[in-house]
Amino acid sequence: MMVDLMIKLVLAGIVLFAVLNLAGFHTWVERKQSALIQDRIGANRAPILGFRALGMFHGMADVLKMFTKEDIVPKGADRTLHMLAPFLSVFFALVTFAAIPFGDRLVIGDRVIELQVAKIDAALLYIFAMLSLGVYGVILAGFASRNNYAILGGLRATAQMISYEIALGIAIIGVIMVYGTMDLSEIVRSQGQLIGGWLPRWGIVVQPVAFVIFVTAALAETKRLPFDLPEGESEIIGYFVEYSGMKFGMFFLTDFLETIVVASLVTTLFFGGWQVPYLTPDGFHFPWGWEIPVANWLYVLFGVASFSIKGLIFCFLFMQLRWTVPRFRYDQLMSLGWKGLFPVAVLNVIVTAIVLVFFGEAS
Amino acid sequence: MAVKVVRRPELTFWEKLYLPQIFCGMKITSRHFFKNLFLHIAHLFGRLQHIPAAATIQYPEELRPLMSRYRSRHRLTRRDDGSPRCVGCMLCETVCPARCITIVPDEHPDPDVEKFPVRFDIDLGMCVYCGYCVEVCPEDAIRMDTGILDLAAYSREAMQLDIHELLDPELRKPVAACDLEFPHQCSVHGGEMKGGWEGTAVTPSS
Amino acid sequence: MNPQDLIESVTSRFPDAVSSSHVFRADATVVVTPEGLLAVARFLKEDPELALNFLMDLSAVDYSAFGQGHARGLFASSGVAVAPSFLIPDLDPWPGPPGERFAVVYHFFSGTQRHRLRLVVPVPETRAAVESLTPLWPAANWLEREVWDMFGIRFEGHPDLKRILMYDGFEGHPLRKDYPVAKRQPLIGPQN
Amino acid sequence: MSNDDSFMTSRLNEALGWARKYSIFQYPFVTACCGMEYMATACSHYDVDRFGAGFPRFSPRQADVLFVVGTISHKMAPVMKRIWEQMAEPKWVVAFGVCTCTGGFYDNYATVMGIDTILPVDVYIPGCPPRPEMVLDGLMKLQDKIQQEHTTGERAAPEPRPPILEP
Amino acid sequence: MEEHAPLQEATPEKVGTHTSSAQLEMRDMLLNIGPAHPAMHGIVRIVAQLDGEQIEKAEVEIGYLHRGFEKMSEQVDYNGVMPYTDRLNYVSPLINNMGYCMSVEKLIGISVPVRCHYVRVILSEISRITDHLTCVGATAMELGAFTVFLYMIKAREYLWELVEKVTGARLTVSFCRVGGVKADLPEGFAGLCKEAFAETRKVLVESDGLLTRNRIFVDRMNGTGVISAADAIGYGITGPFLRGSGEAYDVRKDCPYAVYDRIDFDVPVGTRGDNMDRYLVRMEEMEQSMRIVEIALADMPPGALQLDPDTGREIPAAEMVDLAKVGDIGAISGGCAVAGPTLEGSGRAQRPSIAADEKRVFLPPKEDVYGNIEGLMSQFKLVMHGHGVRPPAGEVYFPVEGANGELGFYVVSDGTGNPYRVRCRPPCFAIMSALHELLQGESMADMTPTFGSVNMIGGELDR
Amino acid sequence: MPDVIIDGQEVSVPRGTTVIQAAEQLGIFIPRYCYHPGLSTAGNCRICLVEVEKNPKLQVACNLPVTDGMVVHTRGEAAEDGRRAVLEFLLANHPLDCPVCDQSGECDLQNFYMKFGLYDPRFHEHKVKKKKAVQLGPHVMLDQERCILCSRCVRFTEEITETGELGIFNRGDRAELAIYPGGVLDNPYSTNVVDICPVGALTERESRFKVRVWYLSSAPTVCNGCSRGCNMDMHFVLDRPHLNDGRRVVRVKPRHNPDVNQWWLCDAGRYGLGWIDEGRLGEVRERGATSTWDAALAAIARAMQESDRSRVGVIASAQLTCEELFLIREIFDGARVSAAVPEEPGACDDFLVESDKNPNTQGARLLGMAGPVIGDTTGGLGGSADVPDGQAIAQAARSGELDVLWVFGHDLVELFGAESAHEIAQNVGLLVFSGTNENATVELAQWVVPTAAYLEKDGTFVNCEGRVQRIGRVFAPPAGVREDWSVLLELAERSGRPRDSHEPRTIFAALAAAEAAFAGLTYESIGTLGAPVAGSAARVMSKAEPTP
Repeated sequence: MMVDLMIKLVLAGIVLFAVLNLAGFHTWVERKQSALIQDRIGANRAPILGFRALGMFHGMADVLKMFTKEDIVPKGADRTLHMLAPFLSVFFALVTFAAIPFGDRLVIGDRVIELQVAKIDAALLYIFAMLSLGVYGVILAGFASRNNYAILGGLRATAQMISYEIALGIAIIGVIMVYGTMDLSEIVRSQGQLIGGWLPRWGIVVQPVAFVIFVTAALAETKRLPFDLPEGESEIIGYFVEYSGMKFGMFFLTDFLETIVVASLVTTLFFGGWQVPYLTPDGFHFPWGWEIPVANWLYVLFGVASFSIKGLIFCFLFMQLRWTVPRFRYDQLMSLGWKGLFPVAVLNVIVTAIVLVFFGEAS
Repeated sequence: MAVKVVRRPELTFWEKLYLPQIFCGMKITSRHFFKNLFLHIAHLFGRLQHIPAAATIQYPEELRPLMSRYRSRHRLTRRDDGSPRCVGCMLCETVCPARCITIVPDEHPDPDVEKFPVRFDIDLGMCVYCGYCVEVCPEDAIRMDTGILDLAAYSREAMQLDIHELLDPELRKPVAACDLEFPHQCSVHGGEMKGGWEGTAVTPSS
Repeated sequence: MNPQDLIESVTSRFPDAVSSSHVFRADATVVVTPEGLLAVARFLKEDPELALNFLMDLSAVDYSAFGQGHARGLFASSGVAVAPSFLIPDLDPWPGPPGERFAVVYHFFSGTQRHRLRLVVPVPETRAAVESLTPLWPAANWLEREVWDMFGIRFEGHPDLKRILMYDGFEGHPLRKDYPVAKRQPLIGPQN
Repeated sequence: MSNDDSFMTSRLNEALGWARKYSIFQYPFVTACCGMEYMATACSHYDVDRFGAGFPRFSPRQADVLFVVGTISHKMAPVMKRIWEQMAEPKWVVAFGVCTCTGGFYDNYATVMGIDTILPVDVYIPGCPPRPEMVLDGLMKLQDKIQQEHTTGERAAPEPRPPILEP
Repeated sequence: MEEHAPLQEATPEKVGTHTSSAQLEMRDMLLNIGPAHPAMHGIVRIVAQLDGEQIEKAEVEIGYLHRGFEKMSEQVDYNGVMPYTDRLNYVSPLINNMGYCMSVEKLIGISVPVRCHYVRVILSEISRITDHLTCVGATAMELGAFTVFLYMIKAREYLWELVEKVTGARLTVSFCRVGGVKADLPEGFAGLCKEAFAETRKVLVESDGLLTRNRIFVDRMNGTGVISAADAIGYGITGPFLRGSGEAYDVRKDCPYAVYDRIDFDVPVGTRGDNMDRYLVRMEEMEQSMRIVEIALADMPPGALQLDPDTGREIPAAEMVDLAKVGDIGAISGGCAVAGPTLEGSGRAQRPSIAADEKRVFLPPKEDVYGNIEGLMSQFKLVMHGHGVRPPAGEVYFPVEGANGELGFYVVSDGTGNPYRVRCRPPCFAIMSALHELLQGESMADMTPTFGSVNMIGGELDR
Repeated sequence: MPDVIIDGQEVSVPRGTTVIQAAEQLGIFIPRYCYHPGLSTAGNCRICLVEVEKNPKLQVACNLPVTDGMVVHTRGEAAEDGRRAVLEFLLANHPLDCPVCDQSGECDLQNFYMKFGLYDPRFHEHKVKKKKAVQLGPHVMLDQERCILCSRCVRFTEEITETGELGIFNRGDRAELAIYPGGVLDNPYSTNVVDICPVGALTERESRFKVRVWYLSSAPTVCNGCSRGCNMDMHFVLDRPHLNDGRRVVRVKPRHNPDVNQWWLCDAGRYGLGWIDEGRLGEVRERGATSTWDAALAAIARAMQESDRSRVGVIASAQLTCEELFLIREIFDGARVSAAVPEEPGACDDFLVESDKNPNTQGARLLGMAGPVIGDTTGGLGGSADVPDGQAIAQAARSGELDVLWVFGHDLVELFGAESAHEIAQNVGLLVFSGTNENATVELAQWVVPTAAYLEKDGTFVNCEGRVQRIGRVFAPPAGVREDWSVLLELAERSGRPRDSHEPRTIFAALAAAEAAFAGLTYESIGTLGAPVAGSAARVMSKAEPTP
């Protein structure tokens, strides 16, 4: 028992470490990526011992600076809530990772280690719960700042997140129906099957519509362009307008964390999670007959790598999108959510249900 | 009269689904991204250096060529003997819309020169770089061709150039020794030739 | 319509309101009494021949220092004043300022006829007010506020005549010739 | 930051200086012509992000450096002062362009003759408007100043400036 | 610590309150946008009364960048106003220069050489492109399309290189003079123009690809900020804003000045008068401006870029001054002075093509100033306070097509060396005065594109 | 009275009038270099060419008497061409000196070139070199290259000062203006040659290179150097303090007044204004320590109210304006007041310089504050013998008869000797000194109040001939310094004798109402040229000129 706990703690530590670093790395990627898109160079000056590392240390500088920046609580604001909001934001974004499986079972001796911090049967529900709770961070931030812009941002964020959560949830119902489970590891595992012997049974294949809806709605959850209305820098500046120093940094971090969460979720739900096509625990089985045996640790490693690469690709795509499109208007956003995504998602569920009922055996 | 009514985009159903145009947009941005990424990597290996990977001019290391007509920090020209060409006619002081030029003329011991500036200060904190002073100078005594750009300062006083710095653009404040024959007032700050001229400067890509 | 015709059509219609008129550098100018302004303006806008539908500009001039440039210490060596400089000779001279201290100047333009007309309304200092053109052109709203702000000329019938460029609490009207150029009334900071 | 923190070694202080110097979140208080050159500085050709300053924050709370870009009129001065007050420490002020440095040639009833009559200014970037190169030089001067402040262990006393009067 | 500045300025008595039947106090939110707000370009304040996200009532307050242009103009001489005009519409300073110069020229009653007209036209069209690029780019940025903004500024940078090449400054050019321009176009300008335009066109195509058919963008622009042509005329709106509403008024076509009547170009107009129309009109106008420049470069009469080597030889300016000082006029007569590089293109050889032949208005060429007493005297006479350009007493109004619409200068002279009154008719003032109506009833977020399409330039609005 | 038509305008002028004078009456300006209304006609510069109908050649307007029915065209193409040729000739050897020439800005070569010259130069030869920067005398520098040989200065030294120091030597293009060997141009009116020089050949040493003329502001005023009250223009610079070593007054130029000084001004008056910007009193002092106006006036008013009127003495000054003297007379009614002090008479001559170096002695006499001076030739305009003079008041003060003594500007030490001055200071309860500059009395006085110099206040002087002239206010006094009249008005207020008037104009109105000699005069009727007081024998020059 103690060992299990230790293993879980180590896992949690690894995930936390990886995710936070990834978020930091993310800022650098975003900076450099935008620079490349815009024919710029991007941050490249901060040296450590003479190494500039393509400007990677700028992120460190940002963090260090924000930690030592004066913390301001506006007059008339609710101190506790004001303090609490960013922590809530980061906390809920972080705990989400607990339920995401980033590899298959690792077998060391007779001990089987699930590469998932918390094996929760209804992991999807948990994730949604956590994502939804993230709203509190935002709305508290908006409310506690006693600033019209912040309130406006908070309201927008809340409405947006709640609205899109519905589409998000309904989109996933299709996935759940297809795989028949809410356990993410199980969902990933069932994506390892092949349709017709060659096409991996990934979510994107069986639930393409749900994928589009999910990505859209999930992006809206992350409050990034084109859905960055709550922050909309040139309109209302954002719900965190009154935050300074690291508290602001935390909101900032949350943004990146949520992007990673969403990328991980998309990977898990629609792109086979840690699955590598044609790789089964005992090795590769290609449809054209080749077979390459793979050791368990290597198989797990492949899985983790696969998960990471897919996740990173999605992060990259989300950012590419962020530097490409303009922002929605609030009512357009809402109508997209309620009039566009929601009915389509429902339709998707119905169609899936019908298909499952009539052709259930086939799939 | 040629009036051209602009064509408003009528979106097709397909385009109304957002995605196609978003992909098109991402195609454009990705093209930039990958092209620049490729070029950066190529530059790393010393290839394709003639194609710039970014529009950026990495300023302190890399200098954007200034156009030859560009009006940069002023300087006073010198005679062969090193004294200022300026005779203190004060046309530049007169024409300066910002009143940033301060000249105090006095009588020169040499009757051929007659008049010379004891003080010639330009307050860069006031100057609007209109170039009128150069245009009106009847002696070719003031020019705005130093190419000096690092004028930022920590105080107002440091933005004030005196006759030493104007005569010798390389000079930096505090001026230790006065190389002029006549005593002038010395204070702080100077400049260094930065920024190359058209044709002489390195191109951004190299 | 050429400038002369423009003037003619206004003058013939409003012989009482028009106190004088001239064409200078091909700009048609009609000097109108403050009383007649609104009627003339309405006519300009509504007359199909004139169709001056744009109120392009509305400003004012303070003529109180006209021709009294700052006295420079220029000395005439013969004891008789020599004008310090040439004046470019004008074959077709301008008749001069309209008489009162202020003149409110309106520039009209016809979008259909492509002609322009300037209306000058002399306003005495003692009763610096003219009728507002806001009922005819909404454009007059801000322009009149600006003239009020800068010159202190009131516009009767203006819905909301208040300062526009300067802040409340600014005393005086900066474009008047007797307002010193560097007289500051800072809201914060020293009187620099 | 405060020099009586005995445990804070000078190395740490230097590191802090390093961090602050390369992470400059600016508040662009853009009012006038200089804004065009500010844009040019921020965009592809000059790319102020190279110095770690490419992240404008439109909330003064999150900004480190107040870039006052363009003429400040008396009507605008209280707003500027207010924003400066709202910024979190440590903060710096850059006067961008001659209008902010000294008032330039708008010596009249409407304008403030130099923002240093209202705020403490750390770096003056003259020029009307300053070329982006000049701005980058100013930015580097600011970085030097930030580092300097931390190397010496405390914020250097600002240059002599006119007294700041309360409204 | 206090609240964010703009917010506290909302005074409570302005807050609209009304009590519903259920005795619940409903309060409209009063949002104070600006003057320091990213979308306000720094310098206007909009007090918006919000019902949720909808603007019920907007009040626009300007004047935050009032810097006394008109008062300052009365303090300086006629050419001294030039740097101030640069800073009116600082995104397209050359048009301001041109408008002011042409109004003073009208007042004096002189005309400038044709080539000078062409130079002015070319430069003002380049300025118009930079203005539209900035406007469209900034609007896009405020809508979140940051990349478009960077691309457009990149293109602007290429155009500014052209401007710098000709005028010696990137932005505040002070290039025109009463009676001409400062210098002739440099050699090889047409080639450079071609290159810069190629880059600009590339950017325009890319931006078009990123925006025009993107539904997010289209939805933001379509049907927002609508104004009818009649309303626009009532507010005195001109320029792209008016043309977006379908009224094809363009000073360049309708009251042609300089050489616009010799150049063939189209006036783009919109149909509905919404933000989309204005965006499209601006995009098209950039194309048209490039066309004008290309035609003008091809059509303009040639100027002497260099002195004929047979008649003139180059003498360094300093040497010329020194020789003239000792009275050796023979040694320098007919020579061409090599003055500082900033004076390139303004020598005796170029003089006939860039400036009116009127010694009482335009500074003599440097050769004359350095080399003979007559030139020196006229230089002094034109510069000394109270002696310079002295138009006859009179008043004129002269409109040009600014980037935002009709840019008129009303100049009154009392016959002294300083203008008696210079009134600038700022094109965006009219648009701003209509803004409250454009915003009313729109959503808070529509303020961004609508305000962006106004292209408010503080220097010109508040002067 | 021949009738002549000039440029289409008809005028009838006395016989012997030249065309240039006739044109001037019509307001038509004909260019001139050698012609000067105050000098004989030379007719050698030939720039004043005009076209006379029925005359084949162009004529010089300055030397052409009008004849009946003459028709003159001054602006025709022919005349302008002729002048242009003359100008081109004059400029052929002119050095390129505008940058270093003090005359540029008021140089008639520049003026006329821009007025009608505007030709392109055709001169491509070597210019003749002559001597530059020759010192002619204590005040005048000569640049021979710039000289156009108009001979105005030569004629001035011959006709006006009759000293004849200058002459034109050599011939052709070598001709040059010079001083006769061994001579020095040091007559008391020498600087007038600078004024009349139409170009930059003769310049003033004192203001040489100090300030460019186009920076100067000008204001009309009257010289306070002697009782002649010559009219002059004060040229000063306020907005560029780095120039002229921070002094405001740059130079003085005579102002044409046919009845007082014609076109001329003596050197003593011209250079006697250094005190205005040097050694000025800047703040109120109480026994050497800085104090305030409030404290000073309160103390003085209290002292005045507490002491008996007969124990109050005022040594006023003939440097004060009539308005101030009038106020003193009214406020110190019953006290011992005098504006006359025993001063040594200064130099005088038979032209402009008077021996009485106070500008307003006559005014003081008319107000009954000074007695007639023995041997006064200008005729008994006012002044009664029973007015005590300053000596008597000083004596009274010395012997302790006074509680309060107010001295206006005089240096008691200089007047009565150090010993007496110290005694006065000891024996008087309250010694007040008001004045402009530091002097020995400042050390002794209990209260020192700084007052404005005469250029800094408005008011009138009455000159020796009984002509009231307004001095005008040229510029504002320095901070902390107040005009005497405003000090006196406030004192009147504080000592319970408020007056109706609040500015010099109204004070003068009160004065005019109270004094018969001034009856009917107002600031408007005085104008810039002054007006004689009733009963004066003020000289009226025959050669009346239309004033510019």
